Amino acid sequence: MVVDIIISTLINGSIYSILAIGFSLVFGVARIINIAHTAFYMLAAFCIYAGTNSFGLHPVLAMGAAIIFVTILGLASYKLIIEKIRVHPAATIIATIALAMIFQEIMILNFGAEFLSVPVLVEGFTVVFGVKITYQQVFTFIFMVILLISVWFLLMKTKLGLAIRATAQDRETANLMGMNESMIALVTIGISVGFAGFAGAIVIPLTVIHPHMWLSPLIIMMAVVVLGGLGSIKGSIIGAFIMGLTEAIIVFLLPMGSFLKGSVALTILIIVLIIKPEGLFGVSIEGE
Amino acid sequence: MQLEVINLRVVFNKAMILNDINLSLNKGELVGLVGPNGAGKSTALKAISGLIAWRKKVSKGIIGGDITIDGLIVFNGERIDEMPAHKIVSNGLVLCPERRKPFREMTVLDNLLAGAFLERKKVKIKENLDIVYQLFPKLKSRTRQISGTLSGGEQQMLGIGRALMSQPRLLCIDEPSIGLAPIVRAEVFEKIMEINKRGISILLVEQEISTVFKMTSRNYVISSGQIITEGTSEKLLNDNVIRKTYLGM
Amino acid sequence: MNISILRRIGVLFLIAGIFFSWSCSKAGDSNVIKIGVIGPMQYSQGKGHWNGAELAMEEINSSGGIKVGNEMKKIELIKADSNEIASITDAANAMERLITQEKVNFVIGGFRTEAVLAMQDIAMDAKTIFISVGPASAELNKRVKEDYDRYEYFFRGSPLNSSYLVKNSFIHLGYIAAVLKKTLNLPAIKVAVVAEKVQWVEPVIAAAKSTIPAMGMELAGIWQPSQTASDVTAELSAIQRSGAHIIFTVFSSSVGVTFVRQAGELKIPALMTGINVEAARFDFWETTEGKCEYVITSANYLENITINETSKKFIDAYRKKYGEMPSYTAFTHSAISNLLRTAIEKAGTLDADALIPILENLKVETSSGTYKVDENHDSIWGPGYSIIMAGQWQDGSFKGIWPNNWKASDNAPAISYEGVAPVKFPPWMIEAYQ
Amino acid sequence: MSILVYLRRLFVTIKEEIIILPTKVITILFILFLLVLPVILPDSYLMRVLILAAIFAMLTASWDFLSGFAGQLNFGHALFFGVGAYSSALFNLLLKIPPAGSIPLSGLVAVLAGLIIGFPCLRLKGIYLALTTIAFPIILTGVVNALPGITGGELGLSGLDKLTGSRIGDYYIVTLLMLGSCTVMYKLTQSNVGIIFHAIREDEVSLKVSGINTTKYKLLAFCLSGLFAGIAGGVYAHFMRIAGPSTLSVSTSFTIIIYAVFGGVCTIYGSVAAVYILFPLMEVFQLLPQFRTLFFAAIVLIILLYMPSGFIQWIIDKIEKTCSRCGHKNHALRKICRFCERPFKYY
Repeated sequence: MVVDIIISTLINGSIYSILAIGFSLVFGVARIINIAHTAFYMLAAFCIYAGTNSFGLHPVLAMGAAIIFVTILGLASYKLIIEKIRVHPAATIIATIALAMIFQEIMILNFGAEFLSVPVLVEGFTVVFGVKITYQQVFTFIFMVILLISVWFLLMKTKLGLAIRATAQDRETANLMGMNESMIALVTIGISVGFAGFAGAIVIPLTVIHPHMWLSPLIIMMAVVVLGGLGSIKGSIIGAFIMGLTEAIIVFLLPMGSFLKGSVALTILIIVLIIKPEGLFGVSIEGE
Repeated sequence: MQLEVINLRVVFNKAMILNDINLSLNKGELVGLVGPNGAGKSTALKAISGLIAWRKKVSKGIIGGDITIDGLIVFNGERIDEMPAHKIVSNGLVLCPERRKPFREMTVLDNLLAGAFLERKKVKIKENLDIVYQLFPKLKSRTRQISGTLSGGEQQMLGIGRALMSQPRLLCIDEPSIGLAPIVRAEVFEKIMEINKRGISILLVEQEISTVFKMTSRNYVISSGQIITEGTSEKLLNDNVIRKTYLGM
Repeated sequence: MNISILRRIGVLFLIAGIFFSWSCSKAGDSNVIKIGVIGPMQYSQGKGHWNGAELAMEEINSSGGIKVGNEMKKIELIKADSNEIASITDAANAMERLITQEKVNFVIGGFRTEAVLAMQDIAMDAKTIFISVGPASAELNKRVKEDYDRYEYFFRGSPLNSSYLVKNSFIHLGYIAAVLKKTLNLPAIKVAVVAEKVQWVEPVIAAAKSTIPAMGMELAGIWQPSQTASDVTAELSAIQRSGAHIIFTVFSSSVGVTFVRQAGELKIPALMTGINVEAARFDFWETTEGKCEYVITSANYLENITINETSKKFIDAYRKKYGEMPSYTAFTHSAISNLLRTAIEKAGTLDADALIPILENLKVETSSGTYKVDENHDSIWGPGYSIIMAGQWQDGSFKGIWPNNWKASDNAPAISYEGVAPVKFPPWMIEAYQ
Repeated sequence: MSILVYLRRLFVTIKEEIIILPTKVITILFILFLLVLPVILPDSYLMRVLILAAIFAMLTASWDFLSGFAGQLNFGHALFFGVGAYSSALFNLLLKIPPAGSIPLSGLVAVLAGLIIGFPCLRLKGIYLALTTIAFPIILTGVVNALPGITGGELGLSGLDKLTGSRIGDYYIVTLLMLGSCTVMYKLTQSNVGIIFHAIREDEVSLKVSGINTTKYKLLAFCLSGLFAGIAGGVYAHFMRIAGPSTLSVSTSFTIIIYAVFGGVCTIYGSVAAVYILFPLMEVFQLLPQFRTLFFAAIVLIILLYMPSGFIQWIIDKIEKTCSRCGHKNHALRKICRFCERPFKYY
């Protein structure tokens, strides 16, 4: 039981954290609440589907193509739409909602609203401490760890990372250091959307693709980010694992109530926020 | 003439913050910009360093104010009033902002490196770092400390040091003495003099007039968004009206 | 200047008024029978509604139409996208539009129960016959019993109501358990119940708690993931831990796909049976990348089983026209060409009040068996009427495995449909228990 | 005699106060249009669309009241709507209270909901508030699903009493209710309370410093907004005769915000106008159902990009201008202000 809970937490937590980091990064650097974040995740899934089914690409190739395509699309939608209105948080939220809706509708027009799927990279499963996990999940976990390490490297060891961190903390002062704030925002959006695409690519072979699949991870992802503190990457990772743990505990200890896992996770979020309004590791953005 | 500001005007919504400001600064000079609270000193610095234009870009929106900025700012013979802030930095005009604003969650070293963002040569960065450490030995001992935990004086030194890392030709310093103990203040002012002696021009905004006037070659007195007068420290101190009305001495 | 602005505004309102009055006063054409087909047209369910109805219309119109009294009337279908999965408001508006704008004689379709409840009221207000094809909730027909004078215009077309569905799938469970016990020599069978969290499932769970022990099996546990869960590996490992031989599923949405897919990937040594609406779709093999092998679910239309001539003809025609097996919402075909057509021809009129007694007493062969309604206007389940078959995914095709010598009671004759196939067990399951 | 005096006074008011301002003319004409329409064109479908438009107009205006004026960005406004719908359904079904009682009561329950979520939300600001409020209706949906015995689960509660029994009756009740409540909200925002709301939005700290209990006012905003949204929910439940989980859905919350942004945030009238434009427009777009949502989303983006203060506000700016000296409004074609005679020129 305990092993089950731990493994389930690790796998779900790593997926949530990859989604949450991207979302959090964009908020931190550019103060953009990107509701369309998981819509890019959905788009990546459809790209892989189209790639493997219509163009007959190898799944790995299709994954790569999907991530690149989604990143480009993310950059374009930032340049064309979000950058012009990002100044007001409400406007950005609404614009990104609209974007997500547009993506969803285009996918419905193209692929219909049916459930689709793509093949897994490696079929089968392995047994870890008596718990069956699919190779795809092992894969997912390993990729997530690699990605998390590379994010850490990017942020802590490179000049770009320095600029991203500086901008996330104080946009005005970062500007005074010669950091081109809008350029950094663009790069961050690219990274973030790339992550969303990556998460989509790695997760969807185990589940179903449909145009509304962006909504439920969106809610969980936002809960994770708010819980960990907006803009804090450390917070996002910890928040993701807290949420993953909560869900796993509910599934294993309260099987009849496993549908409640979303609600319970959100309730935890609200309790934390009441005690600590800026989340666990949030940067205070009151000054702006 | 290194810096020349001609008819600079800044309006927030409908409130005129700066009304036709004119000022200039020669290479190597240490010039003071003094005046009472809310006179528009900080706004002037922000306008010069491009932050107002940036803010203007950022703050219009569904429910947002309106900012108008008007006038001419020339730095080293180049117009910078329509330049984005990060370009102005690369031209050599660097602002050390009010209340220091360190990147609170980053280490001292990271803060300094952030200042050197535009410099690509590692050797040069190292050189600059040594200069800063030489100037502020305290920072060297705290390289790995998170800057949010530094004391006010150390943060101010970090702020100035970080600005120096950007290799300024003109350094604008906004109220360096604010919230500091008198001894620390004196140290900070001393360092500013030292920087000036290294050939970097300085535009200093301060309320601590008595100290500033001892350092500067010329001063501008600003009140209610207008430049009231300018001149050397002695000249201003000798003018009774100015002294009593605007300098409060 | 004021006057000119005023005048412009006046003209604008005038144009708006004219436009509205034009759009609101489409005269009904009395020479055709207008049937509204309502459903989520962007989704596969709505497509099923429409395809079935379209097929019926083509067949009837090409044969000259329906005889109403002395004249032959052709059918005209009006498509209404209810968008009910996203918005109940839209669904109700679509129903209102069908009835008051398009002035349809009959409405068929519907899918999400919450929406159908709202649509039902509108149809009843307008005294228009509404045959539901899609929702399984018994709630809809309870209303007929409670307030007959108001709700008499509502009939259940397909599927059977959820309590019959469940009853029937427990019979499937019993059959499979018996075969399993015999094949693998198991002393006792453990059953895990996995149901998505929706309201109609509540009675199923209550029933499972009492029925499964009563059937001589052990209940290993009950899990209820959310309808849109995208990861059920936690549930699956808990189920495997519980040592269940059979997983009794109750799924109507995407979680059904995810569950099957991940169970197949993990090779959980248990056989799935029960209700999994998505698993009965013709393209489920592709959707799960073949991981649905050995999954059993209730089904309305199966390739290898012939219920009756009507069903065979319908499936053939449907496959010829659309190149796929019909989904259960394609019962709109039978609703038109069997129910409405027979009733109208008998009554000789399109008048709803004259048609109701005929529909109430109608006993007619449809594509899913013999259709007859009880006093709730709910279609009757049982031997001799409609029953729900079970199909198993075997090697890429969905094969009917039940009814196979089914006796409703000890003395009743055994029922077997033509072409039924034997149940197969996953090799990893056989391995695990031998 | 006195009647004549009153008539004359009325005539003068119309001539001096109303006819000279296009927005006022449009408002009056719009209200007249709403009131007269069923008499000219008693089409039940059209009335249905307008009834629903009125309900959503109320709901959107209540969002604007809370989020636009008081600045408490609420991204889960469907909570109030759903609470209103469910509570009036429960009052009606369990306690057999007729709509005339259950709707106001549901408003009160929504006020309570406003208080319950208002308290924890007092400490949150801006984005945190927005993201937290999204969570509330989702949690309530979870509760609804967990208690199918009371709430009917995902089927909702159906079989509620009809609002009045006739479509025209429904129409007038809902329309008048909408006009009334929106007027109340508008007047409130123009009063001192409105000024305090403005101040809370702009700079809460300095308001606190000047001795105003902002907590009280923020809770007031939550409660009042909840009241009107709850009433809208109650009316919706009785009109549709069903209260289901769809009233709590994320898309309900988002749609309201989109309406409000289309009309212009912080206006109340903008929200009402936006719903009356967009809701029927979406019905017309039933002709091309597959492009409906796409079209809806595209409109939103265009509005945000090119008319950041909202479509209605954009139109008003085109037909009216405000004198910079005395602050009075004039129609756009005037050369000088009608009060202080200051010429309209570029400053």
